[in-house]
Amino acid sequence: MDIRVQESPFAFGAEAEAFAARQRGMGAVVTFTGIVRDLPGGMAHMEIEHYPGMTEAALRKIAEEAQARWDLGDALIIHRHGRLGPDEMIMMVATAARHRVAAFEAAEFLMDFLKSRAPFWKKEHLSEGAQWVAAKEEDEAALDRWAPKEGA
Amino acid sequence: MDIRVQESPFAFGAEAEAFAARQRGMGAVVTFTGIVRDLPGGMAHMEIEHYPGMTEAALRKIAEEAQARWDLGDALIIHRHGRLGPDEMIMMVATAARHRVAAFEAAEFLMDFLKSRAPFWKKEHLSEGAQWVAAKEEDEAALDRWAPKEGA
Amino acid sequence: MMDVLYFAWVRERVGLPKERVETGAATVRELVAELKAREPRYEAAFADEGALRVAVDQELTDFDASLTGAREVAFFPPMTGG
Amino acid sequence: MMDVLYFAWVRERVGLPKERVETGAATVRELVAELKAREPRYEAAFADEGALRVAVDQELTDFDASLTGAREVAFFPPMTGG
Repeated sequence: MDIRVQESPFAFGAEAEAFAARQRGMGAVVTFTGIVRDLPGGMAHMEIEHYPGMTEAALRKIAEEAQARWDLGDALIIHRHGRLGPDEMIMMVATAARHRVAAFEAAEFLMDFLKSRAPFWKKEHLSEGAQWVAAKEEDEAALDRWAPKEGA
Repeated sequence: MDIRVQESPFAFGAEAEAFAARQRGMGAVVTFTGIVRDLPGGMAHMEIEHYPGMTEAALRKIAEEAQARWDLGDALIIHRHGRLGPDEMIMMVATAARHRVAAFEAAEFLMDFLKSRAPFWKKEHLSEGAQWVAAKEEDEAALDRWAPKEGA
Repeated sequence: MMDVLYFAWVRERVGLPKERVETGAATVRELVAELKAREPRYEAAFADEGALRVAVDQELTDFDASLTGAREVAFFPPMTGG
Repeated sequence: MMDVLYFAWVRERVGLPKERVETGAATVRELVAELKAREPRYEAAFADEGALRVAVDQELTDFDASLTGAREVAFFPPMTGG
């Protein structure tokens, strides 16, 4: 398991390649990358605040839960904080599993929990001013998909 | 849209990086990579046969449908044929969308259709002999998820 | 006259990847019946229709499909890409 | 004595990221009541409890949570990572 919270950019391609290359016996690797979207009205930059200490612990807990739930080969989370420009990469996750469904589900699980349960806050600096990004109801609702079910 | 069917290896990391870098205004990139799994009993190598001409057309059609359905920024499919060793990469897909759910769904859609509707056949050469990989019922069933629904 | 292609274990059972076939078959099923009547290796390849898939002019279709105007018919097992 | 941390717009409204607070509050909700009684900026930050999340010793919890033995309490809006 590889969890990194950092201000500096990361090399998505090299990270993805290295992650895939160090797997053994895994048939499927999924990556997700979150990118600063240039918004209508013009995004000057995005600022990401986080809670040092808690952030790493929260990400580790989320990754451990995914690993237990899908018997993953491995999981990687890299998340940046600080100031990011349009089209810069904010974060990535990668998952490896024997089969594709597990790799996809685990990556979606990581993203859903990371969105609403890891202590990051985004502030968009637009041409007409700055605003904190509001949490979306659909992001909170997405967690329901992973709630324990009967017999599960 | 970038569709490639080739015998030679591809550089997963470089392809993923280049795909993400050429997006504009997209907030989410998902990649999937399929890898030759070393099987119990020992996989000597895997042989992938395909139907030249039809393969490219089928992949293009699948990618076009995904692009229309999720309003993707872009989609990439690379699929190898010929002889591959254990832990070699068989194929990759990449999708880019404004939001994460669309990028994930489109990548899963590409994989589900590619598995059962693109003319590739895998033969596993194990230590005790060779066998054609049988199609799985669950792979055929996975397509139901994408069937048109009322009101959709 | 049309090209008939075989892939994967269908190709192995028939013993060749492609052949040119003189046929007046109106549907895929009629073509299969003609082929099966030829030689045991075709019998072996086409024994279980449910285990086969067919493409006419590189489009997936079924055994009821018409062959009118068709230039290329391909037989193969269910696909296993990805 | 405990450290109280504020993030995102809660930090901006309170006007500082962290402070050391002398308190006998038994629960998070009691601590919030004490802070709100101090100054209008705390009133502004804590006006809508439903818009806030809280962590005690870096674990997400709720406003009923006990503060017995707690060393660090953090207040922030719903998270928006990813």
